[in-house]
Amino acid sequence: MSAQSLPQPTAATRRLPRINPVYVLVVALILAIIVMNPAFGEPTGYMNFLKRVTALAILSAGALYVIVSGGFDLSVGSIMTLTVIGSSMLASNDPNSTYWIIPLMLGIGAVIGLINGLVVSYLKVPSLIATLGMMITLNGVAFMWSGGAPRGYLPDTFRFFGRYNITDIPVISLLPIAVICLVVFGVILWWGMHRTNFGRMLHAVGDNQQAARLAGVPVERVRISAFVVSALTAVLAGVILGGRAGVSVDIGSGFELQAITAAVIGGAQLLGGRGSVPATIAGALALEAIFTLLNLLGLAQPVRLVVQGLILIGAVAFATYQRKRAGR
Amino acid sequence: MQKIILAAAVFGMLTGAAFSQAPNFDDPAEFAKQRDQLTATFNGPADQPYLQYAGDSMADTASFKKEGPWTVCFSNAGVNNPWRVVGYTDMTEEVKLHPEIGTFTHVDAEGSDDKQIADIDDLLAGGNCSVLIVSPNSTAALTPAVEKACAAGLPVIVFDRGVTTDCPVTFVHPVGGYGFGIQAAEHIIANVPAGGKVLMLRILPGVDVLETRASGARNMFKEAGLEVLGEEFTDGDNAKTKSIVEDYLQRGTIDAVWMDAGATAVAAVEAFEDQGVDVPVVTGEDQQDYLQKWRDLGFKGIAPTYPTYQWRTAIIAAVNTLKGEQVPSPEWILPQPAITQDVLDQYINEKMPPLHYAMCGCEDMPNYPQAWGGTE
Amino acid sequence: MSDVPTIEMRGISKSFPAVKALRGVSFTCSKGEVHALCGENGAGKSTLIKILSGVYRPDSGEVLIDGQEQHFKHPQEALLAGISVIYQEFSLLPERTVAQNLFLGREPTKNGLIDNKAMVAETQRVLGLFGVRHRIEPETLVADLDVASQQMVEIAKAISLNAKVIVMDEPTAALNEAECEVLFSLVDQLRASGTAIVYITHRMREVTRLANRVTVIKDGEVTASFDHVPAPDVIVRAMVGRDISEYYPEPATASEIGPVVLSVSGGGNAALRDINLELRSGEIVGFAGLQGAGRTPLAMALFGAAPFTSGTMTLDGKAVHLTSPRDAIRAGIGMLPGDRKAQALFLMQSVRDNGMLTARSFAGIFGGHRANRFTDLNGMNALLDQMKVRAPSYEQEMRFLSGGNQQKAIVARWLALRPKVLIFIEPTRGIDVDAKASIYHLMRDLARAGTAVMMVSSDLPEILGASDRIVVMREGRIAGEFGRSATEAELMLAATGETGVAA
Amino acid sequence: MTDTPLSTPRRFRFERHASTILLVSAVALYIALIIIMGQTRFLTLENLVAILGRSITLGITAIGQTFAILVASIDLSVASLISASAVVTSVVMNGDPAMMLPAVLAVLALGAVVGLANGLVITKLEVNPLIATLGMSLIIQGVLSYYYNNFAGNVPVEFQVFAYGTVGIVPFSLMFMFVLAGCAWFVLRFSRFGSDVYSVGGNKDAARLAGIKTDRVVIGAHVICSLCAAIAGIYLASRLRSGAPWIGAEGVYDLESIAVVVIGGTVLAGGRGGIWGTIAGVIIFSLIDSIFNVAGVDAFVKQVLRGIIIVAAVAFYAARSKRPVA
Repeated sequence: MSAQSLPQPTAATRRLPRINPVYVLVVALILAIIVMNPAFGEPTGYMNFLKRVTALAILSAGALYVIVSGGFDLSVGSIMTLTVIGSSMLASNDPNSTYWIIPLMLGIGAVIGLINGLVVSYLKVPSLIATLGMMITLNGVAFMWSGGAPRGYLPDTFRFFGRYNITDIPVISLLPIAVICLVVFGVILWWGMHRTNFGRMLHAVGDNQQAARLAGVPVERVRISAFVVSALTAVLAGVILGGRAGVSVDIGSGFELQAITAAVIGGAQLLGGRGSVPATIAGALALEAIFTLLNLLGLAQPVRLVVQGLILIGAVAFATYQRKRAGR
Repeated sequence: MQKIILAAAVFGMLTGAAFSQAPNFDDPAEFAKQRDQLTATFNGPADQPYLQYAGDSMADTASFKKEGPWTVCFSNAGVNNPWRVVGYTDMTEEVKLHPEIGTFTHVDAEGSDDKQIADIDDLLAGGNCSVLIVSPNSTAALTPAVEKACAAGLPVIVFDRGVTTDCPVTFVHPVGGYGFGIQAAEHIIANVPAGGKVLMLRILPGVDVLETRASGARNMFKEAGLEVLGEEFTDGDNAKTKSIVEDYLQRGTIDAVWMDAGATAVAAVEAFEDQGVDVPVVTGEDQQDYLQKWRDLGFKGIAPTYPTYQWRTAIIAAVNTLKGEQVPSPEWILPQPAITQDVLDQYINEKMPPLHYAMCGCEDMPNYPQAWGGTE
Repeated sequence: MSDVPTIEMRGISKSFPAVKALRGVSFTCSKGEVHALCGENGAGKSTLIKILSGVYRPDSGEVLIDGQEQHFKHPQEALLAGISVIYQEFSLLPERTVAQNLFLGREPTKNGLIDNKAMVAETQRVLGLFGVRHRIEPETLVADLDVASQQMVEIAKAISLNAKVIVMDEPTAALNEAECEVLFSLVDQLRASGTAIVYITHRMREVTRLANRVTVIKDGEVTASFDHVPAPDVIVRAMVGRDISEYYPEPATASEIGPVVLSVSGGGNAALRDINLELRSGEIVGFAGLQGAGRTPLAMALFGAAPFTSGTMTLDGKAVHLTSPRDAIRAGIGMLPGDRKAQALFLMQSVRDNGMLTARSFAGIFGGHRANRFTDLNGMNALLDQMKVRAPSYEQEMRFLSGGNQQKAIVARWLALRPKVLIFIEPTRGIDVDAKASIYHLMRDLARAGTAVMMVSSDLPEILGASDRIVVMREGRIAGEFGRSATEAELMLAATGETGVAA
Repeated sequence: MTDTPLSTPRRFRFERHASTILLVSAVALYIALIIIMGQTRFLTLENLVAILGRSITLGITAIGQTFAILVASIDLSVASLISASAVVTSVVMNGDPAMMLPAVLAVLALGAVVGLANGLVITKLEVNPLIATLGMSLIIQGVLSYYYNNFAGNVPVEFQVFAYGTVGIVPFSLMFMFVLAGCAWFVLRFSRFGSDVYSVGGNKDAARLAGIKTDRVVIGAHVICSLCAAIAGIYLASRLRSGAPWIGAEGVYDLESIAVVVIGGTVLAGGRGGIWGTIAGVIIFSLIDSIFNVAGVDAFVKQVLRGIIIVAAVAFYAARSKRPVA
């Protein structure tokens, strides 16, 4: 109730720009990988790594919009699946189809995000349930559309974004198109989150929805937009992943939780109000780097799961601890 | 640090109790048997592999003879992967060929044992079934439900994965997992010099038919003196498959990739392509995308199969049972041919979807290829 | 009275990082006495009580119960020691019944199970003490009760504990005259039966009526302590600590009051009836009334958050129909909510982001966040400087600021938009005394610049000191209108409607 | 607290009856469908029992999940705990009837430890329950699949009675589920702990001020939740004759149990709802499955409909709620 119950810093312990631990983590992991496998330090090594992580990084940065606004989006994985399946159905091996398929898929993504947002904002269904329902529905739609198995190939023009490298570049020798996508969309998402009114309003809505409404923030529009951004990035992630890996019916499954994990490792606050796009991308890099490192160590899938679980809990517990220490 | 305590507790509990008997996936007798069956001659019409069978033990089904129209009930583990989709299409098309089948009731357990047991209960309670076909989600778990159905006096046909009871009329399946592993491994051994490096890619551990594929191949590689670089699990995920192959390529050369299933074979091939490395021996399965990639790039491929035509056979077995005809029993073992370079072209059909399984035995059916998603 | 006081607090100090909430406060209360604890909002009374009840732990000093030193780590320990508190903010669970709330955390059990019958019977007995048994059923959900009944349940909850010490933190805030009388006689009874009662209030009438002893706290320190009840003005001087004239700015002169900016006629909705109202530029209008009288709903209706469903509203002479806060803000109305933490603050965002938010909300959604048509970062810095917001940096997160500075930052939010009408709800709740004065001056400066200021407050001295005109509400209606020369008694009469004729 | 609206009259509390309304509509739809399709052979007692018996694993899990959600927490670790419990059950028993009791005790101990760990991480380390239990789920799954990758051990025939034994036509397991639900209802309605669960879920601060040790209540709710999941694992082992490390995940018991609880009218924000709503939710799920089976709905269409039904059912309550949603 009163001012006194708010945590306050003592001037000495609080130094403002404090480096997000996720960046330290990423650097440490990458160094560890290079020590264990010097080939990773060569362009093919780290470029392959970046190429591999692009889909998750873009997806997480988009999912962060919903997290910062105080919700969850469990439907992103199924949107990726739908994108890949839908594109393969529509393409019928015609290289020229890419130019209309990607915009069409983005349009479908926008509609899905809009529905998620409307259901959450106006039907007041908790986002966890709303997007869970959407996830189940979209997986079903993808199956229905394809009849259970992919019915077409993705043309090479479509796979360009996730698969191809520009070669013969000085210094770095090769540059995957996916990495260019990562930089471009990363910057756009960073700009939207951290350099626009929209981004500030997202933070406000996630921080205190009622106060945001009373401060004149168009809460519904902002929340809906967050779901739309998330769905659009899921489509982009789907295009890149589909490009990298080709068609399969469950291509996106599991990505929704990985995206949340990446955001959380990047220091995002679940239930809203805090989160950073660069740190989330770093979180995605860290996650993938951990997996790579575990593979190098010859540790099997079960250990990966345990490590992922411990890191997830540890990251949040650490953030809570740090915040509390800063507060008192 | 509660987590550590917990982890310790769980570890303790599990290790303390770890006197389990893992199912035996390394059975030399079965290995030898399947190796022989691969090359054996099968009974039945030569151009209809789905009617062929090994051995001559038959069951008399006169007691199940029934006048049509019948209600054929099918409890399906799921249609959650392309192999099952193709197989299920085979099955529904086969049903159309038998006018005596009045109703075909299909319940889908969506990959859950628990649900499939409930589904069978539902069918027994109200399904009015003349015959029950079960494609079990897992062997041990579905056994009680199948026994219950047998006890209710229904003729039961099981296919794909079996059950541990012999109460069903028959268990329809191709030669088996060892056979699959053998075909792929033999091809690699024949095409890679001694000491060559083989990467084994598997979908996931624990699935019986996949474990035997790996076990068969592993033994043969050891005997042939090939070096197995590693056995990695891909979860059937293209992206992960590609990453694994890329990582291994970064660390050295690969002379062959052995795969326990073909769905991600193309991703493995692409990993070589994208690194600008010549594609070595990569085994696969009878999916169109792999067959076409194999033809286009001209690497040394082979496609062992786990034929989807067994789904047709299950219906045929059910129909024969209800007609009171003889049915191969207790097992109806179907041939399991591999697609080799010599016959590659006859299995490629560019009008079919990428994950269409070429060994579907369905080309002679009226709705081919539209029903399988192909174009005229 | 026994020699050993039931509660004794010695030299209690407590600071929160930016605020020294209590400095060496000592306080005792014995069996069978009512000790009034007086002080303005934010003086530190609530903190002291929370230390007594185990919510906070003191930085230094000691708490003795019946002469035994105690170190409460959890409210439960204080409860077990016999201390029961009626908190100012309700601690009822709306989705549970009256009986369940009354016995929250200490349900009577029989054979290990909750004894519902006993619970209902005891609830009826306790409610009977108030004579409200007919009004409040033990099995009713608290959410279905009106505010006054909820307050009664809150009081009943504390009394049913049969505690040695009962602390009442402004228990009459939502009660009408008759209900107050019931409460007073109940206090008398409790005193007679030997309970030690700490009674927190700033209403002199209640002090005179009930107290045996009086202690006044100001700015976290005891400024006066009496073993008798002194004259009200003595207490008030100790509470305020300076002349009223310094504390509140000069009222508006006749020439400063301009034309009608906002008017409502026949306004009504679920919580309001027959609202006829005019707000003029340059004028501060205070809205008094009991809790639940409809002041906040009126503010919310003017602000479009809980719109009028009947009647008409005009702004600058033009009819307006506001259905959302955005409508209202676009039309030139601003509001500072009463429950700042729940309704106004973005604790994880920077001070500057908090200030910029409304301006950003009305600029292009994908526009750069540094500048918009209302203000830019420098402009906001200037406004925050002008408000004298004390923060190490405006990049500092809001949660690290004191209540007064938070409130000023929110005022800056509205100043950037230069609203025609600005509504303050409980503007000084939880704010220290110095900051209070600056808030009053700020309101006055705004009025002088032509803004129509509406102030909803439960603090009558504040209403009387800071307003040019006073509107009293009761049961969703406007019950009277007074000039600034009205007395507290007149306002109370109008607010409770018990005796006399409402103006 | 500032002014709130004037006294509100006692009104029909829609939320209290919504789960009943949903249940009745599902039953009506089922019967109507059967009659329209002329499949009246489904209208038998046996079939009713078969329907009710469809979702016993889900039901037992959801009873526990109700406790977690009522204290404003959530548990995503139930699915992997079910797998772990089933495996431990069948491995410890390993066909030996003498080991039945030790196995059950071991599994219950495992459940208690997992619940305790969940509760401690949530209350003491203040980790968001979603993350805490998701992390726990990964840890359990990892440890489990480190040791086992297939069906392991087996359950003696004597123990299969739990899943397959019947009294008349009613299976023991179905009776067990209802008894468990009855106990849960009893605890929530008549015990101090039950009352505390609602209080802590409704308003943690108020509960603390009233002297309730809120951390203990949250931990207790998680222990109950995990115990129920452990029991569900035991049941599943009995039903499947063995346990495998994937059976929890393949049944999606984590998300389905949450969906069922929410459809049953328990609010995700905590403090409101109850066991019978959850049971209604479970029955609704079983009915939907049966309706799909009767109507012969294609598996993929089924999935689409199921997703829509979950959202629609929750919207049915939530759209009227004034509370902000997350």
